[in-house]
Amino acid sequence: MSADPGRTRRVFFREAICRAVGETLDAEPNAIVMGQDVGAFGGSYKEFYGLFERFGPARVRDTPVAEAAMVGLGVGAAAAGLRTLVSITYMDFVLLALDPLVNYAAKARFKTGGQIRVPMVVKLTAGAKGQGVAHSQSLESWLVSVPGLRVVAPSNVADAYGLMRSALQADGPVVYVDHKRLFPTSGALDDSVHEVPFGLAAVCRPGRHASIVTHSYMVCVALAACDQLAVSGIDCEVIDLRSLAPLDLATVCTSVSKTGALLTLEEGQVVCGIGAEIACQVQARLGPVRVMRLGAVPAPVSSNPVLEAATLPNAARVADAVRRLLMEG
Amino acid sequence: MSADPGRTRRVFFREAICRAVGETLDAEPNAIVMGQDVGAFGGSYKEFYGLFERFGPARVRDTPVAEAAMVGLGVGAAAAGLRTLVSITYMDFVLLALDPLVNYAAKARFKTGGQIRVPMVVKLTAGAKGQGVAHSQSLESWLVSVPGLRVVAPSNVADAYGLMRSALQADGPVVYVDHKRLFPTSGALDDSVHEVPFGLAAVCRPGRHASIVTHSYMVCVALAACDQLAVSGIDCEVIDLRSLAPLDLATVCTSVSKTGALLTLEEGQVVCGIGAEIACQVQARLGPVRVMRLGAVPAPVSSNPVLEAATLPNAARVADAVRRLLMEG
Amino acid sequence: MTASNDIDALAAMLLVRELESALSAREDCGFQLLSSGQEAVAVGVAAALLAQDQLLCSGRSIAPALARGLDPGRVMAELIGRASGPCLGRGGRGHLSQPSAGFFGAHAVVAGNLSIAAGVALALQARLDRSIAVCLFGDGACGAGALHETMNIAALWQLPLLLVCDNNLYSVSTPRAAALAPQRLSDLAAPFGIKACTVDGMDVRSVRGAAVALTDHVRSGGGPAFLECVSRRFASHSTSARETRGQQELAADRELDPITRLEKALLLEGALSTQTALGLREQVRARVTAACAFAEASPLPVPDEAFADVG
Amino acid sequence: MTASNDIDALAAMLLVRELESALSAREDCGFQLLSSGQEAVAVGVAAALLAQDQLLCSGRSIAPALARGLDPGRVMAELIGRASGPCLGRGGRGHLSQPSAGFFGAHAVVAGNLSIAAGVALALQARLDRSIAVCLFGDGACGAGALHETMNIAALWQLPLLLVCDNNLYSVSTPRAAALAPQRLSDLAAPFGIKACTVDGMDVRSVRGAAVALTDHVRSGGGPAFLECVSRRFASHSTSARETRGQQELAADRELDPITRLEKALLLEGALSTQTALGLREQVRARVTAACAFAEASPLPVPDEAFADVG
Ligand SMILES: Cc1ncc(C[n+]2csc(CCOP(=O)(O)OP(=O)(O)O)c2C)c(N)n1
Ligand SMILES: Cc1ncc(C[n+]2csc(CCOP(=O)(O)OP(=O)(O)O)c2C)c(N)n1
Ligand SMILES: [Mg+2]
Ligand SMILES: [Mg+2]
Repeated sequence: MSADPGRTRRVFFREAICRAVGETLDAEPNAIVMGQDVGAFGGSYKEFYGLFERFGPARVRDTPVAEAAMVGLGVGAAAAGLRTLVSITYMDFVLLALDPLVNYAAKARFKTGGQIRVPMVVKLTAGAKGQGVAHSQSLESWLVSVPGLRVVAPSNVADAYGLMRSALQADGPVVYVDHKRLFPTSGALDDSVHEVPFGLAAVCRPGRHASIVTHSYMVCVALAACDQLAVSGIDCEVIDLRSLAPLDLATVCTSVSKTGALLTLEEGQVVCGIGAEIACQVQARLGPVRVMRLGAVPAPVSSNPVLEAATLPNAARVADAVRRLLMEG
Repeated sequence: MSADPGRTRRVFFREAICRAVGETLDAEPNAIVMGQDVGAFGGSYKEFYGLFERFGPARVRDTPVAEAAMVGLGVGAAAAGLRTLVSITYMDFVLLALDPLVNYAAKARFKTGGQIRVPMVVKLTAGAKGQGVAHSQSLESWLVSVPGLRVVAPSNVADAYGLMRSALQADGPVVYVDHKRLFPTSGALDDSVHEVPFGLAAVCRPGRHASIVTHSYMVCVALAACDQLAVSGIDCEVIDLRSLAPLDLATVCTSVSKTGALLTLEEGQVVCGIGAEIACQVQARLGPVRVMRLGAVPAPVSSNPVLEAATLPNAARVADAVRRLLMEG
Repeated sequence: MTASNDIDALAAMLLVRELESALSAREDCGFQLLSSGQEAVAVGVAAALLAQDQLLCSGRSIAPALARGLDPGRVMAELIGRASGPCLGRGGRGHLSQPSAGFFGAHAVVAGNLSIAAGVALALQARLDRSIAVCLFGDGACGAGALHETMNIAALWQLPLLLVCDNNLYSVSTPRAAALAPQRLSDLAAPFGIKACTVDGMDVRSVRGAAVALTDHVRSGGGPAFLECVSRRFASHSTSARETRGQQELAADRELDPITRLEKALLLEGALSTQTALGLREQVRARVTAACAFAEASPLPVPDEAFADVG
Repeated sequence: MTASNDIDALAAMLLVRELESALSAREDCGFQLLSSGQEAVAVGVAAALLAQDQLLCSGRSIAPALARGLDPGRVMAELIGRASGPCLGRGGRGHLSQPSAGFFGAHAVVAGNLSIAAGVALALQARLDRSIAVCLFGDGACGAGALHETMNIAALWQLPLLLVCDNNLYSVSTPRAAALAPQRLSDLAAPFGIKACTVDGMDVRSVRGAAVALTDHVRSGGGPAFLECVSRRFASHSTSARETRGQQELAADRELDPITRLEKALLLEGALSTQTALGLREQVRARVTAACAFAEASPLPVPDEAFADVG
């Protein structure tokens, strides 16, 4: 894609990521990408397609299946002067790489008295799409609780681009969470080079009766639920957090003060989840409001279509939760 | 220790653990213990002292420094018929072993349609005691959110014994969390063989004005805070959760309905923490109550005594939080 | 090895090939990881196992499951998500399992089953019935630290564990040479004093011969062993993955087809007649048709099962 | 190597020994991981490094830090938690670091620094100034999968990385033979085609000789190398850990003292006089006294620093 500011094109989610990464590799000679099948193959979702041809094997590096070392190398390289993007196909496999990420990267700047910084992005694909118990988890809440890590999770093409741009400019480790079900989506992206700053949520749909606070693919689910609810005259506001750490509490609170009702929605587990944190922070600031949390049921996510569907939030469940929330009040 | 039911002795925390493990090894010929320096050395805190001599190297196994394989072997052995206890010195290092624990053990029973069960205990030592950024973390909230894992965390000698007994009888994976600062403590333990069931919290101190809900070493901190508060006429109830998954919401709610004020206290991070979960569940059941959460500040925990102390909850901070909580109301 | 073993092997390989082609013709089962081309590895290894042994494998698990003797109908049911699968349709692709049949099962995390298999071996060692655990994994798993940790402990504890690397020369799109430094993957076993060898994974007789020798070694208390089988996968990484290899490479690979190879050899050796060969294919096709019918007649699980057996 | 190198090495080893004994006499600094007995490894390796190289190590980091030329006063300050340490007293024991001095630093997770060091090597490789990364780790780390993953990638990518295993024969209480199957730990490098050797880690000249040869290899683009140094630790695992070895073993270990050994050799060879030797010890003692004074004069960090540099 050659730039043509002002012009807007329809692009796939993967193209938005690819453009942001490509621009960074162009602008920063010391930036590199590492991951399984990110080279000639172009990434599991083609989200790195063409980068290998443009920047060569030294800067777009295929790695062995060794998530721990991939992140460890990314951390070390970033700490020693390269800007690194490490791609891990599924979020489940970051479990193999938490030692370098949490025990080293997140703490390096603090523990060295500011001598070392780790400008690294770890890109993880969360969510379920028929891939079974060890390829479907959404573990954002874990990473959000680690001091020193920033966590972002786009729900659409523009944010996929803008958040990746920001992530690749950060001076500390960033976890960039995308989602299997977002890759088939497309959306408008203008040709200007622009960042989406961290810590800024977006109001994707204004509404009066309840605030649905969510992120990543669940934004699409929330919007679909709003359509269903609108039919029965219920008008919900949808807040897309975009950045989970730092969290934009102000935007959430503005919405909840207006609607008086909060539904938190996430694809991961509810227990100790993002929703719990938001519910607590909102109430600490606003006082008691009607709150409900929705997320996966407490069970593994099977690849079985019947069971997967039974496990995860969908538009009907979200709509139902909103109705119950409003009835309670 | 030879049994003498009815008789009560004062034992150290480590002795309580050791007795429960020893009794299990005695009763179950297919039970084994694995871990670094658990053999002749008897464990980092002597919590396995004497077992190697009693049960030999095939059942009390020293392992290499390979946390991932240690847990993987523990899982496989448990799934194939042994009862295994895997000891990982510090909770920080479980980050190396989350793949077998979360991606396999927690899901095995579900994914095999009940064919495989994993009667394994993973013992982890949490908390800070001057050991620095990568040896001081309390990550219970992560494990609590994994469907299929049970998580317990004793705060005293009797529970250390009774929860270990229960853990070693469970038919699925259990994470047993002890704490560096509990090892020097001692307490009364009677000679009877008895379990502390999962999912049952304890009221350690009755009180009227506020409920402090906590676990592990923070129970001691909470009790010390209560002593300080009592001087100024504030009378707090302390709930020791003991079992974090399953959670005993009933006991917590009974207490909070009585006092009307809830302080959640944990040594780990507040964000997406145990406290957030409890606050949400309590309010979902009881409606709005005064709530405050206290935990570590959002920063790594240095080994530096000044900084470590600045990072963690202590009695003064707990007392202060209770005062603020009650003032708000 | 006798000719009857060879004919069993041929039938087993045909069964895998036939079931997989029935499977890939379906559109209702998501993507699948096929073993086509690599049948000789699972079949050759399984031929060396006894009933009390346990086989574990990677997500590429159809050949291992069938080679271990699981019922094709139930395997098919599991793969298409039906309740009569051994895992009640919950495990599905990548997580086939039936320990009662000596198939502890698949685990879809690359290298994730290695230490689990060592644990199974530890449990079997305690049994003293000379049973062993066998873990099949891909070349991709050889880049993972799990292999190192597992080999070290297995060697130290002399575990009855046979590690079998089904080296199909690729991890998704990444050629083995771009991902793994060792000359031969079986060289990885050497530092640990683990007995190892590399064989042609397209020749079921070679695989079986080596598997018999190494299982004997493991079974008799000699400690773990490592077998590398160099194979070729005929399809792309999964039924939904892009193919990256050129036509020429794929054609050359097909020349090595382990089924044709064994069949030709048996015909040449007079151990098989064209007639019998055709009959065998017919039988296998009938088994697969029956398996598909069985699977399709089986219901999907009910949604409430999403909560079952979590504890 | 010239005698002046030897005398520098002697001084460097004495500095470690002396600073550590001053440290262990204190009661205000928590437990510490001492290098006493193992000085020759860090000193011998550091002698082969250039200013632009980066050294990383395990939690047993006092000898590596001092050998790399960090100021003893600042090192002491860091170890006793004072603000004038290079990490401002926040890293402390197990996390010493000063990248500007070529000491990327310590990391207290066993094997945790291996892949980090490979990443540093990757960054250095891009620089084209022939600088290299060196990672020191214990025998304990050789059981961890991180070593395997790191060696494989380092070999594949021909990273300028020297791996140095300071094999003191124990991981806490566990004898190396009970934790690690390989005959020699340097054998672990062989499958990856990584140049490797094992030397007597109690002889600083042997260490230095091997380190020079291997750093030359790495520096000239030959890819990674692996050096095993067999050493003895004189104290227990940490200043708070129980000693598990018998008096006899400890006494035999002390016979191998790398400091006495080098000193004796130099006296014998006439490269050092008793006078100069005594003078050297005097100088070192004075440096350590000054270092302690500097450290003690430094303030503790203020509590608010608990929040600093987290982002
Ligand atoms: C830990 C982990 N990382 C990445 C993946 C994604 N993945 C699934 S199969 C596969 C290729 C594995 O290659 P190999 O081990 O050679 O097995 P093959 O597919 O060739 O049978 C990868 C990378 C995974 N399942 N697990
Ligand atoms: C991953 C991990 N597991 C366990 C520990 C606890 N631990 C600290 S030092 C040590 C011994 C390491 O032995 P070795 O690598 O030989 O180094 P040495 O202490 O002998 O210098 C252990 C097990 C740790 N720090 N990290
Ligand atoms: Mg392969
Ligand atoms: Mg050692």
